[in-house]
Parts: sequence; C-alpha cells; structure tokens
Amino acid sequence: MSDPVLEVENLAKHFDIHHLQQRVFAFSGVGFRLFPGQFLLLRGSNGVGKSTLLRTLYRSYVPKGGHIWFDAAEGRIDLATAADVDVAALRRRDIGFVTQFLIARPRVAAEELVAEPLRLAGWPKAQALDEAHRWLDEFGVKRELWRAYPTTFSGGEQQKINLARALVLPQRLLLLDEPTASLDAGARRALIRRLGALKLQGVAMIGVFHHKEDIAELIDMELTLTVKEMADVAE
Amino acid sequence: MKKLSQLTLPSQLMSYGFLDPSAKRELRRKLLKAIAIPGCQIPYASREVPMARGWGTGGLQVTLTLLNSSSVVKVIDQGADDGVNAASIRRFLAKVSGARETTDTCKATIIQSRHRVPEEIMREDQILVLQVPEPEPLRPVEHHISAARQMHADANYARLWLILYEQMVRTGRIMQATEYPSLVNGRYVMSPSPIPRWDVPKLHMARHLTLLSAGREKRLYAVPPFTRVEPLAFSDVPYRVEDHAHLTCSRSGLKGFFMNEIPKDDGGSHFELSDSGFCEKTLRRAAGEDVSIGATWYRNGVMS
Amino acid sequence: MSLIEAPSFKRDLDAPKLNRTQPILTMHGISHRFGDVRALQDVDVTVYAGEVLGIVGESGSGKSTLLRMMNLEEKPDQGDYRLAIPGATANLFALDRFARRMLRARHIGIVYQNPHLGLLMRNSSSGNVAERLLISGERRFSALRSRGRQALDASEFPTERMDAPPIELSGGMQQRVQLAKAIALEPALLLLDEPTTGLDVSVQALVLDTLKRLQRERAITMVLVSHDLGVIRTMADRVMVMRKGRVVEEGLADQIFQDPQHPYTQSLVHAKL
Amino acid sequence: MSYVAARGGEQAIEQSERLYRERLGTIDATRVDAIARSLPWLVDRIMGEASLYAPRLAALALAQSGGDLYEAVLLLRAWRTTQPRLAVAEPLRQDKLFTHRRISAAFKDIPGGQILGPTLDYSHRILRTDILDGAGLEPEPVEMSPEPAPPHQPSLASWQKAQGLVVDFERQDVPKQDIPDLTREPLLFPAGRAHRLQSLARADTGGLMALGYAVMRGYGPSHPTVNELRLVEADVEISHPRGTVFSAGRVRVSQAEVASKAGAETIDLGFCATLGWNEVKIIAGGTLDLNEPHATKGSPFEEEFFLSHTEPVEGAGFCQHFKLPHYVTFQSTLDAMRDARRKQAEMASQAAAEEPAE
Amino acid sequence: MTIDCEQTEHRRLLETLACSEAGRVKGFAEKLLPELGAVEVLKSRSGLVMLPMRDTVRGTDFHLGEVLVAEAHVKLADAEGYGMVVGRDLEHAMAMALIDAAAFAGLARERIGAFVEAEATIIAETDRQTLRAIEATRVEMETVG
Repeated sequence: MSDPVLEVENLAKHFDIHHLQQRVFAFSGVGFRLFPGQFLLLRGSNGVGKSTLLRTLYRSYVPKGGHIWFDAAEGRIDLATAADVDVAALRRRDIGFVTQFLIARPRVAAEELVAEPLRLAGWPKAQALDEAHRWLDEFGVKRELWRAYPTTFSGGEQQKINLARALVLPQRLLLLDEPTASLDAGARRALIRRLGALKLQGVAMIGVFHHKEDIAELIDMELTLTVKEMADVAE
Repeated sequence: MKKLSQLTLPSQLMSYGFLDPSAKRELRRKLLKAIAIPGCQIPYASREVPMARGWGTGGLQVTLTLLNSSSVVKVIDQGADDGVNAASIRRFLAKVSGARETTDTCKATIIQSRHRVPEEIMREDQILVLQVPEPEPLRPVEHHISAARQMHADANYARLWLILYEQMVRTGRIMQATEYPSLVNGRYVMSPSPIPRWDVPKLHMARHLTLLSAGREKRLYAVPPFTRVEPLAFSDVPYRVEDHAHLTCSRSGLKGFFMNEIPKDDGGSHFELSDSGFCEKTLRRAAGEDVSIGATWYRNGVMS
Repeated sequence: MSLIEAPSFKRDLDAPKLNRTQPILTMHGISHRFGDVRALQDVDVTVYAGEVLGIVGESGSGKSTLLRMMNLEEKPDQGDYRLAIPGATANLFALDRFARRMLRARHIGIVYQNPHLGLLMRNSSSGNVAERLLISGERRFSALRSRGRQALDASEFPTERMDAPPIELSGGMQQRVQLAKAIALEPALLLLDEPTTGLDVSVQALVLDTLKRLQRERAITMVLVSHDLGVIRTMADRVMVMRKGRVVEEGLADQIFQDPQHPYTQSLVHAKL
Repeated sequence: MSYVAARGGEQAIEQSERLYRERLGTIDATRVDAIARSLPWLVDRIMGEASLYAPRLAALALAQSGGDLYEAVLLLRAWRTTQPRLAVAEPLRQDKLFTHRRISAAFKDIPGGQILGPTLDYSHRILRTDILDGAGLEPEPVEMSPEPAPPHQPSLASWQKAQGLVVDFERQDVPKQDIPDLTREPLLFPAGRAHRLQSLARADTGGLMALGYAVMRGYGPSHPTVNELRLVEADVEISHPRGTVFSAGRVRVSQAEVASKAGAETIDLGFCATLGWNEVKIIAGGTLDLNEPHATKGSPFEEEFFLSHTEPVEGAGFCQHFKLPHYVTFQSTLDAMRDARRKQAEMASQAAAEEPAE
Repeated sequence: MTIDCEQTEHRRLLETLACSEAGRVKGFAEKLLPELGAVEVLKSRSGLVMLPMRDTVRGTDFHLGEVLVAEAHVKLADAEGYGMVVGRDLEHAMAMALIDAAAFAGLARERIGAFVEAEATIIAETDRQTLRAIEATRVEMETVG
C-alpha cells in the first residue's frame, strides 16, 4: 500500500477566550491515518466537535497539540505547524473544504465561479467553461442561471454552485462539512456520484454527514468523538 | 598749500562694463559651471542693473560679463534690431564697454536676443545670449522651486510629457508654442526661452555657444557647441515647427523663414521676415550694395 | 493572575517552507519613531508571490506608515527591505533617492484612500495612467493610448470616459483610475491603502470585486491595509494584526476571523461580528 | 543702419523719456533736499526696500522718478550695484540701539516702560484743508521731560527667555564675513533664517502687508500680538585699520517681534527688521516669519511663496515686462491654434460624411 | 591695559569726528593741514558697508542692507590716518583721516584734544535733548510696583 495522505497524531484543540479568562476544551488525543481513496466518516452527537476537528485539520482553527502529517508533492509536511503560506498553497491545489455555504461575490457569474479553480490550475478559458457547464448541469443548475450572479440565488441553488466549484477539480484531500444538508434529492444523488468518482481517482475524504445512509457505500472508516474523551477510530 | 577738496578724489561713477568685478567673477564661475553641465540651471546672485527686471537683466548681466572693447554686439528683440528695448540695450552695452554695435548676425561676436535665434547660421566664434523670463520648464507642473530642483535631479520629466499628452488628447496636436521644453545632452530638460518652435532645431548640435540667463529668477544655463538639444516629442508624433515655410516676406520677397503677421486694414494680413537684420541685408543687396549674407539654417523652409 | 496567558506571537518565518512558496517582499526589523512616538517596533513582514496580505489595526497602529515604507515613500530609522525583482537584491532603504524612485515607479503600484494623493485631478484619467507609462520610458503616443485604455479596462473603468478628468468622476471611478495607474506597468507589488474607505457600500463591493478579479487573473501580489475587517476578510489570504506599532498576530485570514489567538485580535474580531 | 533709423525705435524711446521728464520739471538739489526733509517716512520706506541707507540718494531717486516708488527702488538698487563694498559692520544688537520708540502690546507695562516716541497712532486724522487756503501748520514744540530717557532699553524677549515663556534657542556664532548674503548668492529654498530675514528686510512694504494681513485675518494659523516694536537709531560700527571699532554714524532701523497667542507651553515669536522707520512692514513681516513653521504646503504663507513674491524689483519688473512686444510668442501660438482648428473642422466634416444618409 | 585705554580714547576720537557736524570737522582739518607735511592719499572713495543685525528670536545674524559711506585713508611721513562717515561726504571722511593721522603722529595733541572734547560735549547735549523729548512720550502706567 502507498503512503498515507494524512496521518494525524495525538491532535488536540481548545479555545482560550481571553476576556472571559476561560478555556474551552474541544478534543485531544485524536489520531488516525488516511490513505488515498479512503473515506473517513466523523461521528458523534451534536456539539461534540466534529466540525471543529475538520476546521482544525484545515487550519482554520489553530491546533493546540499533536501533528497533522500531510503527504504533499514536496514531501511530508505537518499542517499543525506549517507556515501559513504553505497551508494556503496546499489549500489551492491539494486540500478542499466543502461546506453548504457559498461565499458569493457580486458580479461574478455562476459559470465563472465554477470554472475558477480550473483556470487557476491553468486550464484554457473555453475548456474550463465547458467543464464548469458540465458540472452545473450535473448538479441540476438550470442553464439560464449559468451566466447569472449567484448573489441573488436561493440557498439551495447557491449550495449546488458551491459544490460544483468545490468538486470540479480532483484534490488529494477533501474535507466535507455536511455538504448535503438542505440539498434536493437530485443534487444529492449527483454529489454522491461525484464523491464516488473522486474516491476512485484516489481522493481521500473526511466528512461529517447528517444522513449517514447517503454515503454508506463510500465509508471506509468511522471516527467517533465523545465529549471530553479521547476519540476512537473504528475500522 | 593743499585744500581738503584737492585731496579727495572724484567719485568713480561705475566699473568698466557696469558690473563690479566681484559680480563678474561670480558670473564667470557660474557660466563655466553651466557649460560643464549642459542644460542644468545654475543659480546666481543676479545683480540689479539699470533696467527693470524682466526686460533682459539676465541676458544683460551675461553679456556685460563677456563684453570687451573689441566685441561687436548685436541685440535683437522678437527678431528685430530696431525694437525699442533692443535698441536701448544695445546702446547701453556699447556705452559701458566700448564695444561696437552691429545689426549684422555675421559680423557680431556676441548676440543678445529676446525670443529669436537669427536665421543665418552662427559660427564657433560667436556667442548667443538668450534672455529668459522663466527658466524653469517644470513651473507649469510644479510651483515650488525646491521640488522642481529635486525633479531635475531625478530626471523626473513625466509631468512635462503629460502636458504634451493632454494637448494631443484635447486638440489632436501639440499646442506648446514657444518655450518648447527640450532635452539637453540627454540629461536636463530646459526651457529654450520663448523662442518659437522654428528656432529650437537651430540649437541642436550648433557650432556656437548659447547662454541662457534669467535675471529675475536668478538662473543661468547653457547649450555648449555641438550639444544635442531635443524637443520633447512622442516617437510617433513628429516635432513640428510653425507652418511658415510657404509664407513670403512682403518686403524682401524671401520665402521659407519665420514671419511676423501684420494685420491689414482690409481684414487680411501680410507677412514680414521676423529677423530684421536678415531682411535689411537682403533689401540692401537687392538695391545693389555689396552685402554678404550668411548661409541659413532653413533652406526653402526645410531645416538643413 | 491570568488563568490563561496571551500567546506570545510566534512568527512562522522559521518554519520549513515548501519550495513552491517564493517571497516577493521581505521586511525585517523595521523600527521607526515620529518624535517621541514609536510608530513601528521591530516589525517583520513577508509577502509571498500571488497572495493578498491584509494588514488590520486601528488608526495609529502603524499600518499606513508601514505601507508608505513598502512604497519607498518613507525610510524607517532601522530595518531592511528587499523585493524579489531583478536588479534589486540590496536593502532598498539603502538605495539612493533616484534608484528608489525608479524602483517604485516600475515595480510598485499603490492605491490611496484619498484619490488626491494618487491622481492629478484635473488631468485626463487616461493621462494619469499615461504618466506612469511615461516614467517607465514609453514615448509612443499611440502606445500610451492603447496601454492606458487596457489598464483602465482591466480596472473596469468605462473606457469611453477615459479622457474625463478624475475631478468630474465619482469616488468609485476615481479609485478605478488609481488602480489602472497602479497596474499599468504590471507591478510586482500592489499596495492598497484603505482603497474603499469612504465609498458607498455598494460601490465598495464593486471595487473590491475588481481587485479580486485582477488578483485572480493576473496573480498580482497585494498588500491591503484597512481598518475594515469586512474588506480584509473579503480580500486577504493572510492577515497581519497591528497594534501600537507592533505585529500582535499573523495568520490565515479564516483563522484570524474564526480562531483569533491574541486577546487584542479577539476583541477586534468580536467587536466587529 | 538707415532702415533702423527709418523705423524710429530709438527716436521714440528718446522722446518718450523726454515727455516723462517734461512733467517733472527741473530737478535740482533744492528739490531733493525738500523731499528729504518733508517726506522722511517715504524716504525710509524706499531705503528699506532698496536695502540701501542713503537718505539723500533716496530723495534723489524719488525726485528723478517723480515718486514712482518701484522706479525709485530700482534706481537705488541699480546704483548700489556700481558701488564697492568696503566693509561689514558689527552686527546690531538690541541692547545697544539708541531707542526712539518702543512699545509692547503683550504687556501693560514692561521693564524699561512703554515709550511712544514719534507717532501719529493716536492722532485724529483730519485733513487740514485750511493749509491750502493759506494757513501754516507750524509744529508745536515737544514739552521736554526734565530728565532724558535712557538711550538703551532692556530686551523684552530676553526677559521672556529668562522666565521660560519663550524658547531660548541656542545661538550659532557666525563670523560677520560669513553671514549669508542675498546680494552675493542666490536665494534657494528652504532658505536659511539669515536669508529669510534679509529678504524680508528688503521686501516690498505693500506686498508684505497684503500677505501678512491675510494671515492676520485668519488664512494663517497664528494671530500676532506685537511683543515689542522699536524705532531706533543704530550705530554703524566698523573697524579702523589699527583695529579700533568705532561708529561711523547712525542709521534709522525698525525692528519688531510678534508673538503668537496660540502657543501651548511657550510663546512663539516672529521677527522682522528693516532699514528706515516702517512699522507696517515689520509687523507684517514678523507675522509671516511667525507663521511660516506652521504653513501648509502650497499656501501663500510658505517661505518660498512670500519671499518669492514680495521682492519689489522683481515683481514690479515682471509686471512691466508684459508691455514689451510678444509677437513672436503670439505668432507661434496663433500657428498652433489655427492648425488645431483646422484639424477639428476636418474631423467634424469627416464625421458628417460618415453618417449614414437617411 | 594701556592698549585698552588707548583704544577707548581712539574710539572716542573717531566716533566724535564721524558724528560731528561735517563743516566744523572740515574747518578744523583745513587748519591742521599745513602742519602735516606731505600727505599721500591711499583711499578716497564712497562705497557701501553691509549692516548685519542680530535677530532677537533665534539670535541669527542677518543683513539688513547696505549703508552708503565715504572713506578716506591717508599717509603722512610717519603716520597713517583713516576716516569713514555715513553718507557721501568725501571731504568729511578726508578731514577725519587727517585728524586721525595727526593724532597718531602726536601732532597738535592739545588742540585736537580740545576740539574732540568740545565736539563730544555738543554731541552729548544733542542726544540729551533728543532723549528728553523721547522721555516726554513715556506712558506712565498705574501699576503696583
């Protein structure tokens, strides 16, 4: 078997709220390995810190202990301590984060938003737009909306565009934070199909899903977080 | 027996050439500096002379410094030797120095001029002194002398080019008439004094020395012989002199030189050579006199 | 006694870097005083190719002074400044005025909050851009026109109005002219000093959007100074938080806003949200 | 040369000057003396602006120019150029000035007292038309005080410095031969203080008043109060070849300090002095000196602006020079203008031609 | 000490001659002239003296302007004399230089002494009258002293 994409050791997170002189514990002692094409499902009751863990792995939150070894093209790098600029660089190409929320920008058309990651990866404009159209279509965004500005779209439509954008380009690691919430059935099916395909292409994934049944056939591992306890990994 | 009145010496009215030796010494030093750094404005402690500021006191101080009794001096104002100011300056110069007066460009050793370069080509042994009202080409874009000096030091002339750009945008041509900013020796932009565009090319790689002096603003600068003088011009919009090549002088019949337009009572106008000394010589030759006329910078309206 | 201590800010200058990250700008040990006031104290800045570094802080934090130094308008009492551009390996503060001016003209663009600082208000808009090109030695009128038009177009300025003077334009349009002037020479570094402060919110969004687009399409490295967290959040990849002349925290933009570490940053972020 | 004579330039010059002089009539020493005696304040003003102390020559200049002040100043300045400089006198110091008038508006009373000296400040300005009808205006004699005033007065600024009210700047000693001199070196900006004060001393009274008045009215940051104003006679002290320093005579000098009321912890002072007695000039000049450090860039109260534009010979000369013929410049402008018009007309007709027919 | 004393006296001589009424100084010099022997005139000219002043705010020395003066420098057999007066009266300066030379040569010591004393008294009296008139313009303030 090849090297793990991600190797997490003894990861810990808490929050210090200075003006209250308060420390809020999130988790500690989290560890697991994730190989290419593997799918890890995060489990646990509401508020237990599943999203917190995803954001810590993504470095939106600052880890307070442990290591997050990522197998980058240049070699293994510990995301827990890596320079911000490197994390930013990895995010552009290797690590994706998918939420249900779109950060829309005024006067940027849907198709442009979706094509953007491809453009950044060096695709010619026409090809990038073609590919963007394919995925907008796949997620069920009506053709007449492709050139419109998503700032004015409904939440559901925005979410589809967000997914198309996040998944249009295969990355090495995908972090999925409840991407199916409030998605209609058709789009949800399209998402699962896309995740399956990415998995076959070797994309490793870590997800928090409200409805586990949606993605049952993709799951390789589950990690259950419990309040103020060490998390376990179950194969 | 002596009396007190016999002991006291008659008071001397003024120094030779009017300026006292310390003033001349300063001017000579500053002139040398100006020649050494072509186009660079050299400040000097401009003296008061018996003429109002703005009437050629800068040119006068330079000429007074250079004159000696063997000099032959020509003074022109707007091209004319007989202009009231030119005549008055020429008379003064001759009086205080003993120099000879002339209106003939070829015979002069030193020519002080307000706003024209003669049409006849000047030689290595001649000096042209141009009177300058406003020596600072950057003044339209920078009022502060101190800031403008810094811009010269930085060779920061973008704002001058911008003036030309704006004129092109607004009117489709460069409107700068006289005082056309020109780059000297590839380094300093100078104002060539308010000579018409017609005259600027005459300074380029000229054989004669040109000294420019502003008495009121206390700056002098120089174009040494064989020095590049390039009017600022876009590479794709050629520098244009006044459209005078086809005009004919109503007095001399000459064509292809810079002309004065004289309005006529009937609403039209006729033209006369602006260089009055040149015109006079042409007329005298036509009248049968033996007059030698020098080669001219322009031939048939084309710069040679 | 504090239950928990404020973290001492640890710079990541020493962390091993991936070989794909190239710094464009490096400032080291910048300290400066205005009379008795310590304007900057031992500030280090690194800006990497293609990123947007946001600098936040209240007025008097030293952020604008720092930006002026990046633009070589001002020299600090102490410190070292390098830009990764050809022919500029030395400490830029040690260069003479002329060299600094040429470097600034050629490689650094800036957009000021106050358009009067960046523009000749009575010249044409295209002339303002042309000035930049003229400094770099462009002497073809046709090229001044076409390159000016391109830069204005890239800044989403309506090119049919390219010869209108900025004084006749709205605040948003004036900022676009400044932007066009700043990017006309494809600078290695674009400095933005509160570029949208004072504009209507809707106009502000449009200008930011243009900046984003430029950043995406041309991968221009930007340093953005603002006291407006919303602007920083929209634009920046990384954020530096300044207070009283010091850098108190530096991090990824989402981290600064979602998990600020320093008490000052926390109060700043919470005050805003 | 015949053509030159034919066009009559020199002839015209000659006759125009004659025409001017005709109106002035015969000028002789009597007239010059009458001017010197009857117009001492005007003579003083001219001497200050010419920066040449020579009352009889100033009166002569006024006579010769028929009272055109700028002409008179120019005459004196130009004459000055022809004279050798024989020496530099010892610098005048306030505590050695023979004081005729000395007032302060900043304090009710000051050490040494308020001495009005010769002034019309408190007189009623009534035009005495009866003089035209034959009456004479015989001056009434001063009722002398039994005791003389002290010839020298203490310096108010020194007292203020000792009190810590005014900053006591450290003085730099400059050998008198090395004092910067505008008549021998150009005025550059930023000017040194010595250049600034010399330039103010030579400045045009009206020009300084206009700019100083603008500051006082609120265009400048600081409003002045006269701290101390003096009209004095000063000894011109020079060195005998054997080294003895002696006074070669006295000259009239005015000097003023103006104080800013706006100072936070200390009082700012501005300074101006000039040859001759001329109070408006030194109050206005002192106000400009006071305001300069706080002047905004590009304002008329910046040194470069007010010094450049209050030089009487330069300003007047430049105004005058616009009477000179400018037809070459004008011709060149005309050429560009006609061409631009032609171009625009062509463009317009082209546009009209390209418009599709209905 | 002697030098200082001499200088004070010399100064008094020069100032008195420079500031006295020109006619009397000239008259006195004319009378002295036959006793002086050969007189060589080194300088007799008008010219300018630059007058600096010390600003009371920052103590900067600057130039107020120039003062027209007349200057004379003479040489007798064994003494030089110098005169300078404000104005353009060359004869006044010459008279002063001659008296200065005579005094230095030790000629007519008593007459010169008497002349200078008399003139100094006149000058002092004139100043006194001027200052009495000035004192009359003093404003009497009712302030608690």
